[in-house]
Amino acid sequence: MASDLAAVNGADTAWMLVATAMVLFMTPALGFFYGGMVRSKNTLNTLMMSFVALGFVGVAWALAGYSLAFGNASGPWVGGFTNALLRGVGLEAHGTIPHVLFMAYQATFAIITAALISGAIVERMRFGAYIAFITAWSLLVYAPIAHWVWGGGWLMKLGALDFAGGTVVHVNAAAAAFVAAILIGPRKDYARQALVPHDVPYTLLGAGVLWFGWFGFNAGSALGANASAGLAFANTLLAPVGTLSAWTLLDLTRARKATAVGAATAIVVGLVAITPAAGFVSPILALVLGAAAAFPSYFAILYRARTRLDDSLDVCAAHGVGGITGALLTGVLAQKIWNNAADGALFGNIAQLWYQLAAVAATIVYSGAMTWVILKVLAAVTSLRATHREEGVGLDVTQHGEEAYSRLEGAILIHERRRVPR
Amino acid sequence: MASDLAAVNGADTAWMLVATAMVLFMTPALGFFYGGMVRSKNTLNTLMMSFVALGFVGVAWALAGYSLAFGNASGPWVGGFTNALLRGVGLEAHGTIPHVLFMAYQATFAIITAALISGAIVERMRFGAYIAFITAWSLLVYAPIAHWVWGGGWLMKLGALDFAGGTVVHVNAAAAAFVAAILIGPRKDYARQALVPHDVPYTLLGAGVLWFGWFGFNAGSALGANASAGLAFANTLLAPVGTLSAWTLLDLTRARKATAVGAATAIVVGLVAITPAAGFVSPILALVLGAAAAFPSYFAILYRARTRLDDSLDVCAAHGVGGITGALLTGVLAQKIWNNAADGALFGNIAQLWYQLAAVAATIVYSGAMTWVILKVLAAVTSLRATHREEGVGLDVTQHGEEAYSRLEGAILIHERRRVPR
Amino acid sequence: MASDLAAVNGADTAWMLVATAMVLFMTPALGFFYGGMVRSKNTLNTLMMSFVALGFVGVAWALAGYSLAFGNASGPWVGGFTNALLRGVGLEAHGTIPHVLFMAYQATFAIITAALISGAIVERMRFGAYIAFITAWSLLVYAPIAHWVWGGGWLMKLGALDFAGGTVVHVNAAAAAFVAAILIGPRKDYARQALVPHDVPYTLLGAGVLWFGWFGFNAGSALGANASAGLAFANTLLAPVGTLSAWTLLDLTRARKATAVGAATAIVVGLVAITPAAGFVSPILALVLGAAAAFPSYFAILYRARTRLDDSLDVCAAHGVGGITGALLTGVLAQKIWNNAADGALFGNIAQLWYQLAAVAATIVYSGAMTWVILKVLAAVTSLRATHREEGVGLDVTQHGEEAYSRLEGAILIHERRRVPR
Amino acid sequence: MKLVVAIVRPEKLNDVLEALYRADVRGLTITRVRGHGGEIEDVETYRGMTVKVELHDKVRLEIGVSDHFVEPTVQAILGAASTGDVGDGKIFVLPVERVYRIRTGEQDQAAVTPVEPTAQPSD
Amino acid sequence: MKLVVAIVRPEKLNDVLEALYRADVRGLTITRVRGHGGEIEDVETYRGMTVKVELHDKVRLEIGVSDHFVEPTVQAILGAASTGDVGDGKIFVLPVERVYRIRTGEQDQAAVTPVEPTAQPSD
Amino acid sequence: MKLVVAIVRPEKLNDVLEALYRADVRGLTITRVRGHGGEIEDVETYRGMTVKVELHDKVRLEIGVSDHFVEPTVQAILGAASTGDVGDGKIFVLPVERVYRIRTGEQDQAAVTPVEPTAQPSD
Ligand SMILES: Nc1ncnc2c1ncn2[C@@H]1O[C@H](COP(=O)(O)OP(=O)(O)O)[C@@H](O)[C@H]1O
Ligand SMILES: Nc1ncnc2c1ncn2[C@@H]1O[C@H](COP(=O)(O)OP(=O)(O)O)[C@@H](O)[C@H]1O
Ligand SMILES: Nc1ncnc2c1ncn2[C@@H]1O[C@H](COP(=O)(O)OP(=O)(O)O)[C@@H](O)[C@H]1O
Repeated sequence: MASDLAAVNGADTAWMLVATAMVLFMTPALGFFYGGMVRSKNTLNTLMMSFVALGFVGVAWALAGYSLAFGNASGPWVGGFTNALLRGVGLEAHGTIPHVLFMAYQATFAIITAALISGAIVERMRFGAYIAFITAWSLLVYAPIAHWVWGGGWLMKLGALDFAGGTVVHVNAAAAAFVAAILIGPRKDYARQALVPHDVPYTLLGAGVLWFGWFGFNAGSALGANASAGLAFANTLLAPVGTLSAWTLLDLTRARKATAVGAATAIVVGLVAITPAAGFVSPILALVLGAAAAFPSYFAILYRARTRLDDSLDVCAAHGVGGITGALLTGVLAQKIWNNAADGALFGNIAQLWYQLAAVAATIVYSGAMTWVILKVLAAVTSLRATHREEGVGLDVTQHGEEAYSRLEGAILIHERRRVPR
Repeated sequence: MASDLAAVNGADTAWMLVATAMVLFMTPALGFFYGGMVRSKNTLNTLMMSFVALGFVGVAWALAGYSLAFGNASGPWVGGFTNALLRGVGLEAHGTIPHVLFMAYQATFAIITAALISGAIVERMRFGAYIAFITAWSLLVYAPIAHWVWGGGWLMKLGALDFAGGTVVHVNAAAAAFVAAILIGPRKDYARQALVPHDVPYTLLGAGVLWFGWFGFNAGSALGANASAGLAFANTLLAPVGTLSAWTLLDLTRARKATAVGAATAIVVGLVAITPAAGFVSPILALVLGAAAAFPSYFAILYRARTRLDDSLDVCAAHGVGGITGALLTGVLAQKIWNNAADGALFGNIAQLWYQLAAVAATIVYSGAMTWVILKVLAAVTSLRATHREEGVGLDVTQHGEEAYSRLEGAILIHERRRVPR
Repeated sequence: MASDLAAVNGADTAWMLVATAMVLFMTPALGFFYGGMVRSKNTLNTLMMSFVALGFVGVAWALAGYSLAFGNASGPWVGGFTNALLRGVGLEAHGTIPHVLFMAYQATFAIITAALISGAIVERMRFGAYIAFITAWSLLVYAPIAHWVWGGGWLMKLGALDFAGGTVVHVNAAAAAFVAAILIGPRKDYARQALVPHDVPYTLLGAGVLWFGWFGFNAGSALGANASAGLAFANTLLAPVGTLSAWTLLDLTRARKATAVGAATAIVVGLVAITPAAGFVSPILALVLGAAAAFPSYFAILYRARTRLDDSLDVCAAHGVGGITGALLTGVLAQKIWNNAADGALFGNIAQLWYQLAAVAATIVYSGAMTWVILKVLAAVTSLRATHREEGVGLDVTQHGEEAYSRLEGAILIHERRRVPR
Repeated sequence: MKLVVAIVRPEKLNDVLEALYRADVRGLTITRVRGHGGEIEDVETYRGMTVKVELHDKVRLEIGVSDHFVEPTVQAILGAASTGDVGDGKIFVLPVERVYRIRTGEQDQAAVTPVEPTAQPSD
Repeated sequence: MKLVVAIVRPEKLNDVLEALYRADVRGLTITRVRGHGGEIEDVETYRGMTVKVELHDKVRLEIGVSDHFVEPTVQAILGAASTGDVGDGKIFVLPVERVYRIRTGEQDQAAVTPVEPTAQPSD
Repeated sequence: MKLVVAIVRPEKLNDVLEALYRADVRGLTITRVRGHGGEIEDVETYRGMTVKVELHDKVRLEIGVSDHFVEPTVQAILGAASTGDVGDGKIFVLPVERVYRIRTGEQDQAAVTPVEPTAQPSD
């Protein structure tokens, strides 16, 4: 089984072990980022929408997802079942790291991408239906798109640049979020009551951990401890630095208040925008890219709140608009002297912008359409939404049988038949 | 002092630096995992039970614990005092990493093992007595057992497999927890009132960080950035993935509610179960092992709640039952082609199962008995429990002179003699 | 651009990638450490004082700060503008890691140092003025002092030992905090009401994450995955272990209550104290140094509370006194056999103590004076403080237009002109 | 002078506040409370422990009004807070002997008359 | 109609609720409060600052009952909430002029009579 | 017996408690509440959503006193809680029919007389 272990590089393995743990850490972080922004009666439900992805999407990945994305029998559209049940995924080198580690690294991406969608449909979806949805989605949407870009599929061959998943992860999740928000419909109180974040510190905590983990996401996508990882790392620091500053200045200009929810959002938008570009642009242009990316997402959020689209936690504005901005700016700002791969439009290679656009468009169309199909099929066999009463009481009690913050009054212990051993 | 630095491998050192930090991070995480499950009046006390282990167990480790576990004068039962006060622990290579780093890595294990016990005795133990208890315990129980399995002692020679401490850490802590819960007795409101978790998000936060840290715990136990670490890593991802899914399905089957406390518990149970097996089984069997481990712990928790054993946060059911399940399944599912060490019963080596059973049994007997002795001696010189009044008021105010969440009403500043410098 | 990539060492790069992420993680952690200690109406403001440093200080660092600290044109006082706008900071090796990574690593230090100051001025400073202050401060104070010690400046040449920034970071921030607390003045309720921490678990969470990140801070300062990093790591574990134990015993001796805020503080004090010494002293002396460092800071906090100096979260007592203690003890306890650099006074080299003193004194004088100048200039163009009404209402609402914890009552949605697309 | 104490559903609070505003009631105080009535009880489970939650979140309004204002106030609340399902809550009208406005020390009627920019409190 | 307001220890709440249940009292509203009485004061210390905490956690029950129910209600609380130590709390009985059930608009007696599946409110 | 209910600013609570202490009022219960009166409204923004916060944090004190204590209690509060700005709050004095001390079952006057180490409840 362990044939060519020789090719496993210790330093690359050391970095990728950590990077994988960091990306895994992002999914609980996402739960807190989202969980702080809902009402307290839906805290656990929102957290669980992230946590449960760690379970079911993980299982789906091991059983078939990895193979569909990265399996050997690689046509342009989807991998085969060669590696289903992790057959053939052993200790041998994949690149310069053990194959099992590569599989684990990619698993963490599949998990968080599915969890990202939940932001659009919090506070109202039935939890059982949600589990079924994201599990199916990870197999039918995420795995093929990952194959297109990273598994040897058609976008890879076309030459679209996506360093760490701006399109595969963020644009993809946002397109699904858009469709899901429409099909599932707005919360019953949406646009009628003030739906205010119940715990902003949680959102900041989530943003802090997400930034930490995102270094694994972006710099880890170099798949080794090399100069490319160093570049991706520095850019993952500098882009959100730029976004956060620009966003704060926008906030101060508009209302003389630098909001904390805005700061948390800015960090995420900056991280999303640099994701496709991380190893392709120079550090100073990463700073510029980050600052520039603040504008479209900032105004997209303001605009969305006035529409009837209850994309509750603005997955479209943050990950969709942010991801598209990043993908296109990658096609503009990329520099061959930094990435050994391709120049962007600004450096004479206008074609690159078209490849980027193609990747974005294909992802939006496929993800949107397939999400629609999956949800329609699910809706035919079960109900997607909690009832109005359940929504009123809160999903924590109705879906999970728990309260997030108990202060103990009036909870009466029910004695079940008690045996008297010890 | 720095004799054979040449043998220090950079990549292995890079990984072990991080792995050590990750394991250290688990102890605060444990505090949050536990702290969310108690009533708000005991929040700080529960957190401090973990944090204080970082102090006193750490000191004990440097003074003598490390030497007792890993000291050179290695008989079958306990290390000597060769390395007491860290004498002889320098920059030279231990394996392929600096000896001081190896010592630090092992210190983090000693700390968290002691802190694990606290889950059985929260909300009622005097804090001073607790400090004395875990400090003594780390020297008299943890260090010898670590020696048996990892320091060259009799279990190592017997051939028991324990990759990262399923027996040394988890079964050991659970046996101590069982004895401590009995000797200290149930909380005064146990089985009379509903003792409900006061902040479930903290418990989920703790579980998230524990998972992150556990990669250092398990994959770090390879002591290098090699294929074995990669395998242990992937298994530490896949096993809890399986447990979490199985547990959620059990929850949904039983009461149609997927509980968040259950999900947090499942993650920990899965991590415990894979701990002894991490570097020994194949990834797909790790997934199976994780899913299988959900069952005994799930029902052990249901059962325990109906007994008079106030193992308040179910250390026995999660770490004891989970640890035993993991240790035995290691003896069943291990595969030489993955670990170069030994096959399990499923692959023809039935003897392995007996070695595993011997390790578990020896640990339970020794740990249980010594814990009993330590607590009895302590009880002879001081009182172990807070008074009923203190328990009623809460241990935060009575043991720590603080409240976790102050909203400021009616707190009057006491002016002490004020000098008027600055 | 990528000339001598050959000199980039994979293992060192792997470690420094992680170390940089860990240090970045410290700034959100600091926000929680501080945020838990203020009143709930100022939670977001306190958190944002840390988070906003990630934005503006980051930008300043990229534009000019890095160049002023580490730029090539190195006189004794300040670097030049050679590397302004990150010109010349590429993928080539700086030491054994990519230059961009070195720049990113140093950026995280600049960010957290500025954020540290905020502890002295929470709950009353105008947020806009705060942003201007720390941005200017990072360029005019931090960058030059970093140059003195690490960029080839006069303290480096003098031979002062500061492994990871005890003087550059902690003494520096504390001197600025002292001046800022005086110029901005005490909170209106200071010494008149009980100003009690509103969420102690946040403070413990912050302390836990700070410890985790500090391994990157100290062991990362070895700039490679080598024996020196291993030593710094072990010492960063053992010193706070000592401080935490000593502090707890002091607490128990004084009032029979081991406070949780005290424990969190002790961890930080221990980490501060070992920072300058981390790679220079033996592990057992690190434990001693940590325990010894508890005393001056412990009593400094008790003393400060009785003065009129509203250094609200005790930056001076923790980082100033702790940093000075550490710097001086480095000059006493350093051992050439451990560090290959210099012995301390205890090992015969009394001169070292004088170098240490010089570094501390120069830092305090320069930082204090320049902070005074910056704040006076700012005060001339804008007001530094929130009004009394704003302070009464809380800075969250008045500076950020948000509440940290909303429970939703009486928040009325304002409908802005609604368009009816989607 | 009367004190109108109303227990309503939290999700109805916004409607009630608006109705009161339209009825020219300006001063009021609210408290988060938990109530028990004829509502269905929720069952929660924490690990092995099953718990019956008998209390539901409600909001309590406390409104000091002069006698002729009682009826409009009560009607406003009844109109806005009712859903028709069990658990809508109750209104209690309590007698009050005296009222003071702390800012001015004014008593009774004057104390609950809203401040007008330049108005003098009318009886 | 009366309003019975009781301040009790939080740890006694469960017992009180049970006693009220047995006394056939179904409707009530509770609030978390903090009280000051003859209890010992706790001292807390946060860094250098020493603080005297004068207020202790209590729970306030508010129960609207018809006149002949006042006595059983008070007795139930007295029986269940008392420990004999300082700090057990107080009961106040306040007069009520009118009561409404928001769901139906019913008034007075009818408003506090628990809903029976098919029963019509008596009296 | 009367029940004095006062709504005050949270930042004035300490002063009020001290004033009450000096006026020999020992027993009281406080609740965190939110109030609406003539105060300026804050505007908050969360992402694209603008929100008007009409309710301000206040503290509600509830003090059971015998009749001749009403005046000193009210005066103590008026003196300590007033700032002169809109939003200082209100005091309501409600009639009470009966009071019980839960610990002893004592009634009325005796029930609100503070415990003295060895004193017997007078009156
Ligand atoms: N007798 C009572 N005294 C005080 N509060 C009551 C009383 N009865 C009901 N409530 C409050 O009103 C809420 C709804 O009452 P409930 O009887 O369930 O509804 P309905 O009035 O629709 O029958 C309860 O949760 C409780 O807070
Ligand atoms: N006069 C009062 N008015 C309102 N609440 C009171 C009064 N006296 C006591 N309380 C409440 O009752 C609680 C216990 O009262 P206390 O006088 O300490 O006990 P006891 O009644 O056993 O002497 C206090 O914490 C407070 O909440
Ligand atoms: N009629 C009322 N009934 C109950 N509470 C009131 C009433 N009027 C005012 N309050 C309370 O008093 C607080 C301050 O009242 P407001 O009218 O703004 O101030 P002022 O009394 O200084 O004019 C409010 O926030 C509210 O809590």
